[in-house]
Amino acid sequence: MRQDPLIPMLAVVTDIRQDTPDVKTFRVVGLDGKKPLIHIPGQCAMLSIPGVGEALFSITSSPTNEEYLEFSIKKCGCVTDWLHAMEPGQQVTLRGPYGNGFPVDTDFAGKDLVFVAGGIGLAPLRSVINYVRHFRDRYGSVDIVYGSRSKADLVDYQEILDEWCKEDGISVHLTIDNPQPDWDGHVGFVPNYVKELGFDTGKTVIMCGPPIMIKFTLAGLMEQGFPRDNIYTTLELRMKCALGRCGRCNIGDKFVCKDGPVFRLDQLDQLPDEY
Amino acid sequence: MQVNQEFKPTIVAFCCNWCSYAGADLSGTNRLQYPANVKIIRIPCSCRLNPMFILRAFQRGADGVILCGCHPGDCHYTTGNYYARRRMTLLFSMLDFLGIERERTRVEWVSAAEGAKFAATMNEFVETVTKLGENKRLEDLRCKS
Amino acid sequence: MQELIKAKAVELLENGVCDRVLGWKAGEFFYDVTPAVFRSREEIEKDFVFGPFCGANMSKYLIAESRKEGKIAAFLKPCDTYSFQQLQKEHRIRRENVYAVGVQCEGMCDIDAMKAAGIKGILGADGDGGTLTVHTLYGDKSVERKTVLAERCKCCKSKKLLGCDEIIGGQGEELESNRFAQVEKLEAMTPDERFAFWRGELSRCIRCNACRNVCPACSCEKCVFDNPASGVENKAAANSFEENLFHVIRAFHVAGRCTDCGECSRVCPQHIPLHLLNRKFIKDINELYGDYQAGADMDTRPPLVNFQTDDPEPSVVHERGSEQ
Amino acid sequence: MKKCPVSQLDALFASVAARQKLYIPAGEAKTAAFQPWQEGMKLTDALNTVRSAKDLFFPQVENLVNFKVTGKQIEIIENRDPSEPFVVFGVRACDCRSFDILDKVFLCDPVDTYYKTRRENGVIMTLACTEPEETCFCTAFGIDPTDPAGDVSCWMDGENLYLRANTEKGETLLSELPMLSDGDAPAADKTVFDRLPLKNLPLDKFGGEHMMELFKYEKWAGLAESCLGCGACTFVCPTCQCYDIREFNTGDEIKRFRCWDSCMYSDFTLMSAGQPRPTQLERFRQRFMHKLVYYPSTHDGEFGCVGCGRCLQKCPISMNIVKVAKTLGEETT
Repeated sequence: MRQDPLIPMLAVVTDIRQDTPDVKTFRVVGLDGKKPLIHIPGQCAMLSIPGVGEALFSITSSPTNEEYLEFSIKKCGCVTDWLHAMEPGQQVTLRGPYGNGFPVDTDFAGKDLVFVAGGIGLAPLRSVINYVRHFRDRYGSVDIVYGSRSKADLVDYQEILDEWCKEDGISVHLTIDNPQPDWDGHVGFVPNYVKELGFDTGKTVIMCGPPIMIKFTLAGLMEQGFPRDNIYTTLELRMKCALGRCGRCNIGDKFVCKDGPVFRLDQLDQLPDEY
Repeated sequence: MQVNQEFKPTIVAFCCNWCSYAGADLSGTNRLQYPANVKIIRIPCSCRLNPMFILRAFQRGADGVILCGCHPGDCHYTTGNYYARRRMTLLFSMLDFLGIERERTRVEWVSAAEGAKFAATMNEFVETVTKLGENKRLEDLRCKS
Repeated sequence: MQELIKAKAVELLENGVCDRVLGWKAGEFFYDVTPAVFRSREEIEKDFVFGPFCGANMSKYLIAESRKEGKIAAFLKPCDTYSFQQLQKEHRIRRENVYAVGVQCEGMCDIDAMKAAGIKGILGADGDGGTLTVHTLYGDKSVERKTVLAERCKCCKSKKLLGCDEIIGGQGEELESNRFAQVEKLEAMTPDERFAFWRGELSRCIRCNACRNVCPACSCEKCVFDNPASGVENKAAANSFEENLFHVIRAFHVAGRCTDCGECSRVCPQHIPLHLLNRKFIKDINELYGDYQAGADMDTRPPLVNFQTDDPEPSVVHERGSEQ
Repeated sequence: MKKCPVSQLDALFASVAARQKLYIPAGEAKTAAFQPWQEGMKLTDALNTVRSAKDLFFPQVENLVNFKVTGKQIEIIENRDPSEPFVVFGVRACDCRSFDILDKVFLCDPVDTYYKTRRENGVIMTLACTEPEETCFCTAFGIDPTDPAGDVSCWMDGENLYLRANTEKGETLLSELPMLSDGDAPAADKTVFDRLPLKNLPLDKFGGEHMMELFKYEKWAGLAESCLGCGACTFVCPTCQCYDIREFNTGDEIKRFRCWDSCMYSDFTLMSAGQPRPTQLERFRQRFMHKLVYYPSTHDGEFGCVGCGRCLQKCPISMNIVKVAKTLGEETT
């Protein structure tokens, strides 16, 4: 059998956790029970259910987790509907990892990091955050700003409370869009909250979330004087091959699947705004 | 085309809920024999039969497709079968035009009371299609392996 | 003719009758004209053309154009006007946003017919009347105009201009045509021969969807063949079945609405005679349910949303065949 | 260089076909295609086939892999279409160049083994052009149509077919053909190529360095306005390589296959989250930017077009890369 990058391997979903009403986190291991692939934070993998479809998801677990991969997936289409309906023990196919990932060991090293996430946008960042926590001494201060529509929509809320919030040197800033009775934290949209928090402009910003959040957060950061070459974000477009060949995920001459999904803002400035 | 003695055609019968589906039921309760290789698909009215359904039945391995509906004038929805009649006439003519055996498709009007007619129609249709042999001209090879 | 049309286009724009004009734009050669919207006298004077290669049916563009703000003037050939009326009948065109100018047509030429006649490297052509002088990379050649007419124009059904606000070049009338001749020829073949014929033709299909996208009758917002939920969505014919399915169903979906404008065959990069499928439906409709010409009027019920209690039974297809 | 009398062409084809499958451009001029050679088959009169030679290496549909799903279990069954050695004769210089372009896409890491296997199995015999069409503009991309590349280059005049092996594969093929004798082709007459109307296509305004400027150019709207959004140009193009991966459920198993796709289609980039190229303008622009800007930007300035002229002949509304290049080229100066 000659392997081709388009032929996937088999994997099995061992555990499914309901994070929010429309987000579930899937734990995936190879058929041998081990972690099926090695990745860098921010990279993605193609998951598929034969007969339903194939789609690209970012890997939410940290590379430092040596037992399994995790994917946090929001229910929003054909493949994700099916994933949400399935039970543990289900086999899926997997190929990857794809993309460039975050420069965790190069550009980020020694820097003060600010993570800004909205909704399911936490998924790709969770991998980086846990990586950074694991190698805590390699990085400066860590701030995490995370917002969602409501308390119930905060992905990984338990992990955030139990682990991130309790760790020294990590400040977690949670916010929800509208006030609700059992919430005593911050209320308001992420862009405004980031502005209020007034981070030092020397910090490296890593952002992921809905386009509208990115747009306004960016405007705020620009106002405060953050340099564009110190802001990172991750993009998503429709993909079929994830190898830079099927031709649909390019933005200008860059392919999101191969040259991305992580882009620095000054890199995006060089590209047409077709995303 | 070689006629295989052992060949048992797959027949898909689209039956209107209000008449021929009941007719099929009646032929069953009356212990009338018709071949087991007739697969009945119930539709709300003969007019519901999208031409695509017929083609896709052939794709998925049918050797003959028959539509059974209420007699003209007796449609539960007054006029549905009149429209179906025109559509099927044109579709069958087109299939014939493409060189696909015209005997593989048929329309028959069967009322809820005509259990005997249903069984007789099916027997006769199965016989016709058996003579024609396997559907080769509208097959999808991917479904045959 | 071209000068008349250009002058009319400028006049309509400058009198404020419309704010843009749908016409044909000159290309690199004399034959590769592109449908285009003109917005100024300068644009019209520079690029507007009307000639023997303006075959594109303009009515399809009016679906989108008539929904835009303002009024558009469109120059429509006789067959375009049939589609124009049919689309109005289906409420696809906002008539009030269109100023329709009918232009008479002498039949459009087909560059591929010239090439098929062995003329290579065509740079230009001139001459009026019956003979064209074709300038090529390899010297001048002369060719009879009627031999290089588009297939559909060789058996033109009508030169009548319908439902226009204004007419250039005469109202025109319906013609006696033998457009069903080839359908009849196929009908006279045995099923095996017909099957072989259509396999030979349809197996060339590359599923580029040009026939569908150009067809004025294919005006669905979302085609069933593009709908992932339909179960028949496909990008390429992976099997001969899918070739048949696509073309039969497409022809069926436009049956009773197809005006026989012949655009499907004109645009087919593989020269599949797709119009024969549509003509077969038209011929059957005429024979079984009485003569009907889609787009010819604004009020008769299309044959597939109509019926007579004494319509022939579908078995007519079987019986008719056995007589042969 | 070898030669073979034209009268012996059939014997030559028969000899090649006796060893492996042979494809030649055949059929009526309007519908010419590369077809498996059979006794009595003649070369087409057409300069070029409707579909390019890329089909033989990157077919419109090909099986990738099958799956069998039982309960929660999935079984992966390799079912790639077998590939056997073959020879394709009569590839023009333009189509031959398209393989350089496709190779850079499919053979870079990670290698596409489906394409690679066919490339390894295929021997390309090119045929020099003597009578170009008015739509030809390969010379604008530095291609010499009278001296095509490929494993074996061929020239044909009224009397003889001349053959020159350029690669080891080509040498092997020629060494197996008994009817060849030594002989040199007469010098090609290139004058007709100087008369080609599109030979001076302005291309110096394109390439990666002008990306943003060209992307924002407002003339795109006018160019794209009558585009029908069909895929004719992409499917006849020798260098278009976008594909889709789809599945077909036979009821018994699931066949995952790859098929050509077109950036001109409205659902090409459609996602549940939205559509980055919402109108035909963006899709149209993507296609031509890819050929003239994005591809050169990532491949040392080489354009993603070979000037075969197919899109000029096949576009239903006669909008094509030449018109785009001329419109954009003249205005950005």
